Amino acid sequence: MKFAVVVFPGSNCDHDAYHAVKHVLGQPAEFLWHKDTSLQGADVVILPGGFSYGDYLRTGAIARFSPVMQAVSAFAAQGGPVLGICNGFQILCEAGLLDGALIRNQQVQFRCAHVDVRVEQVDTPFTAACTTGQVLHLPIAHGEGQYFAEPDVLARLEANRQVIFRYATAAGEITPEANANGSLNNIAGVCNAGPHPERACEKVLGSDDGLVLFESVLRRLTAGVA
Amino acid sequence: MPLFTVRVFVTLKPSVFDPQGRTIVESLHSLGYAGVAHVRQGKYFEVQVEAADASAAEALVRDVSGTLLANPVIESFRLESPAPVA
Amino acid sequence: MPLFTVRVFVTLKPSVFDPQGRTIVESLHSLGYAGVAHVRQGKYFEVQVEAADASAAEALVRDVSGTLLANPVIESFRLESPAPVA
Amino acid sequence: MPITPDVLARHGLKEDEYARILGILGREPNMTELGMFSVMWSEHCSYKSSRIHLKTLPTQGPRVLQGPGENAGAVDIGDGLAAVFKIESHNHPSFIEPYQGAATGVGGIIRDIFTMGARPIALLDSLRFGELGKPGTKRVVTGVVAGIAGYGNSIGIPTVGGEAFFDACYAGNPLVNVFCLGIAPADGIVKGKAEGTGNAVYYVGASTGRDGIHGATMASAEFDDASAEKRPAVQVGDPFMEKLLLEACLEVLKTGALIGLQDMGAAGLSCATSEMSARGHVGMDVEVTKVPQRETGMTPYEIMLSESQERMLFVVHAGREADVERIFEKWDLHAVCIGHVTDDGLVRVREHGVVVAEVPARALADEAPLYDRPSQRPAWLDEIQKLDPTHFKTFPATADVLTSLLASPTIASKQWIYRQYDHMVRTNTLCLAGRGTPVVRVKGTNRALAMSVDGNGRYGQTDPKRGAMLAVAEAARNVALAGGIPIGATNNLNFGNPEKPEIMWQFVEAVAGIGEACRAFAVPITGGNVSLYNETDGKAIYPTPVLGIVGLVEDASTVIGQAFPSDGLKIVLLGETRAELGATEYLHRVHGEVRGMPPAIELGHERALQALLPQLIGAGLVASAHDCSEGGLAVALAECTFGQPGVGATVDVRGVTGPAGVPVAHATLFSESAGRVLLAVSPDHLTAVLDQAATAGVVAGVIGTTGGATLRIAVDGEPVVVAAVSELQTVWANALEDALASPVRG
Ligand SMILES: Nc1ncnc2c1ncn2[C@@H]1O[C@H](COP(=O)(O)OP(=O)(O)O)[C@@H](O)[C@H]1O
Ligand SMILES: [Mg+2]
Repeated sequence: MKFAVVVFPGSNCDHDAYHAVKHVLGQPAEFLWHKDTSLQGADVVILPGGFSYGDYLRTGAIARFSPVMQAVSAFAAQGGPVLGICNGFQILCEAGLLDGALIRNQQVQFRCAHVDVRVEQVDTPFTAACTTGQVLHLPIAHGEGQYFAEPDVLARLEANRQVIFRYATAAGEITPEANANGSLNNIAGVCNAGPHPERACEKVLGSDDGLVLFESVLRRLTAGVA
Repeated sequence: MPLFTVRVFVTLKPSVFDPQGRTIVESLHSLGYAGVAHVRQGKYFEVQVEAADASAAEALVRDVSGTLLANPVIESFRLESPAPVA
Repeated sequence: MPLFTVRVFVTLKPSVFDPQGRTIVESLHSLGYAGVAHVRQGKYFEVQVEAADASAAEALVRDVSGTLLANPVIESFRLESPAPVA
Repeated sequence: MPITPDVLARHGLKEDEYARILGILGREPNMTELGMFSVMWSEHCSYKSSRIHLKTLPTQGPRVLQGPGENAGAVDIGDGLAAVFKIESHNHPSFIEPYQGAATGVGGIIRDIFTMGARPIALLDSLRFGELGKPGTKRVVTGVVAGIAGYGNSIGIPTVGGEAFFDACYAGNPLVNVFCLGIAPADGIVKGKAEGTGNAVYYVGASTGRDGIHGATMASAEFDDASAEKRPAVQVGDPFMEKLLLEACLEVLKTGALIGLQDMGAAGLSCATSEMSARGHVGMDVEVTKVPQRETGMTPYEIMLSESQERMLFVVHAGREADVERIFEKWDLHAVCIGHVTDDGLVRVREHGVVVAEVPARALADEAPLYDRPSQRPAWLDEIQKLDPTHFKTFPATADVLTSLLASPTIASKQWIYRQYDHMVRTNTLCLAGRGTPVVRVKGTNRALAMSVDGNGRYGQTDPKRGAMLAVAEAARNVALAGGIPIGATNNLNFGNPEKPEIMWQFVEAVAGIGEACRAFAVPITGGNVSLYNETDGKAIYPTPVLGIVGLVEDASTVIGQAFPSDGLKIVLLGETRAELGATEYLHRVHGEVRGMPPAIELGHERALQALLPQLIGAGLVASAHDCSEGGLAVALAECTFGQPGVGATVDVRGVTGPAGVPVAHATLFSESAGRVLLAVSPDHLTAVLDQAATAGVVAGVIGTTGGATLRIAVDGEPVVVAAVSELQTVWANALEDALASPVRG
């Protein structure tokens, strides 16, 4: 199973995603350059976290025009699994591959902390190994992580069961206090995701709850369901 | 080709909550500026373009604004008419 | 007291480097917008204030802009005349 | 333009310094040359007041790969790797424009690390602010923290820890010291050196503007009202540019095409050309019109003095230019050949081929006047070293004192700060912010590096030498608490105006203290930074040496935190408590005084502790470890109970007697006696721990047991604190946040 991690100018979690896939999960992984026009046979594409183009203007705004994004869009259109982590999530929203947008955190400041997220859907490639309602302890690190979509879009996402993670308490309750950044409906990930699972793949780093996302996609793809 | 400056204002749509604006109002209140009722923060760009004439300049900047400067999911934008650069 | 809206533009002083503007121009060039010569990014605020009249509103917003909206060390600001809120 | 006394004054040059320039050149300098001398001979670049004293510091050791003199120091950490680290201040700019001042400070120290060929993997920030309740402080605190976050987070280097200390003396002159650590191949350390006549000189990175001209001279002058006019010197950081520069530089270094490289920080191109030439005993011939410029009409003077950020100078092997250009083009960056290396030792600057400046490189870089400035022990010192019963006002109940100390911004949780910092990026952070001494693992090995930055200005004020020794001891102790053996140190010396003999005395004493402690601990100083003229309206900050120490943890899996992890553990106190209330947080917070002698330091004991802790921790005998610093034993105990979830403790300690009238409980619990550490030890390991401590000659005693939801402290059997852990934790956790809650600037 070949993972590709896209490197945009300013990406800074590219090595972390690579490390998680290659050294923790033990799967083949390669970097793709933002100017590449082909995915070079990747089975899974990761758009890593960080500050593409410094997040100047808006997070993800410039990176979404990178040449590689055309190939990523085409891959996604054919049902290829694409994991957008943090800045990658923002890029996918800017590119219109996901609905909604990520705006400045409600607290205005950047937030780096471990939070709890509840798994809402398990019939996605990245959550297949989870159980519904399972609570994952994952780091967040973002200044613009507040999920926004217009009411009709939000209703459609909920109706289509496209919300896969919500910020929750450790016990799995969806409360305003547990909402890390003011996201509408506590949304932490729509079919693709906000926190940093790649930083939570080893117990020594505080949590290995993120591993399940990568294991899910592995399981899904090796079972040929992709 | 002549140079024009076009000013672009990007604002969050009314349906989008503006945490920065709210924080500013709160700080102003705590500083004693009770008369400030509401603040919305947006972005402002001065874009200089080379174009055949003012209307071409405006068209170009409108295109650039819609493509890159504003995200239509959350923002809207407005241009001022192009001013020739002396 | 009546409500007024005052628009405020905050820009970096001309001598201050604007990395955001530079990054935007470069990305526009790579998107093929060769005609864009220069971009400076600033901030834009819509401030609603209660004041006895337009000139009081303007004075208040000028004060607020100098105190909080603009950072006088690197930025300058400009107001539009207050518009009464219907 | 004729060089009048007024022109000299504006360049911060004294008459005799100008005479020296005339002597060196054998003629009058032109303005460009005068400008180059002025920035290179500024205190900031030349260390002219400090250099003769810094020479006394110990810099040798078996692990030292690079001592002072380069962009950063380096020590061998095994596995063929080196830790490259340094600390740098950005105090003055951070007062003028807190966000950008702090941000560009972070950018500068990161460049110092990657110019050595190291990949930066961790940042720490050491901050000093005025009192939080006072006007203006909040603006500085929020701006500085946001600026450090803005730069560090964006470039993707975790800010894994730091310290923040609040005292009125920093109100008009905050301290922003940033430490950065990187990892390089031990045989791949690169120097800022030019060599080989004919080799190409490349300018890389951001283009040059008029920003920051005279930044270096600004950092060398006191603040007064006139400094407002120097404000255009503020620079805006561009972390995105620096991220590209970092990646491109590390990629170019792998090709072997580079001979040397240097950051263009303070004194910009003047500094990079002259220092690189001087180190290699060569010269450089550069053409300023080739320098990428972002403003029009810049003069050679401006180009040579500009301090625009995110720029570097490369010396490239002739014939390998294409390798450099190809990689920089890939990263969409400038790499422009602006000249070449010469053999005549001169920095020769041309504009359209015409020579506009020609100065011996060594004159700029190495021949600044060195001052052995007069020093004199301040007359007021005897008075403030006195601490007698009259200095103690009232004695609130011990439990109330504890609560008040936990709410002191200096002691309270720094979560409001570190949650704004990405402290996990790069997935190496083993001890998350707030859980104890910051530790990062070294991927590809079993090892980890512990780091600490420490310094207490009140100790420095009451006894600069002892204060400096205590700073070394605390930083070394902190790395030992994580199981690290201290292997190298860097230091940032923050002082007032050295032209005043009293300040110079403080400086000389502090340097002597650092030297003595480092020698006693066998920890070499591999670099550092001096920040002088930290004064506002003639009033100096407390002498504040900040020590940054790196510790090597042999087995990353043994790292422990500071909080009690579970019930039923024995609490062991290492070290001795004496009634030492001088210069303590207690004395200041409860009695409003900064006076008395700081706690005594026993170098032998500290050294033994630094060896014992890694030995116990490495063997897995200890469940948690925390030191007693500001606030003393009671605060340290309380902090140990603030785990997730909290674990209470029941403790009984033997009382010590302080100045007449001071309750024994206060003297015992709020004394800041140095060299004390609290361990939590499973009963199974207790004998082993006590035996090993005895063998090491470290006093150790069991003072209590962990467990429950309450912190109970008794002194000589008499209960003095009985408080719910959750209540204490709430006070401690919220104090800083409450004081800073609403941001001041949008
Ligand atoms: N300015 C800061 N930046 C980042 N982390 C900080 C800062 N100040 C304190 N911390 C973190 O908060 C915790 C407590 O700091 P401090 O009170 O200085 O503890 P100690 O003196 O016991 O080391 C540590 O983990 C430290 O790294
Ligand atoms: Mg400390």
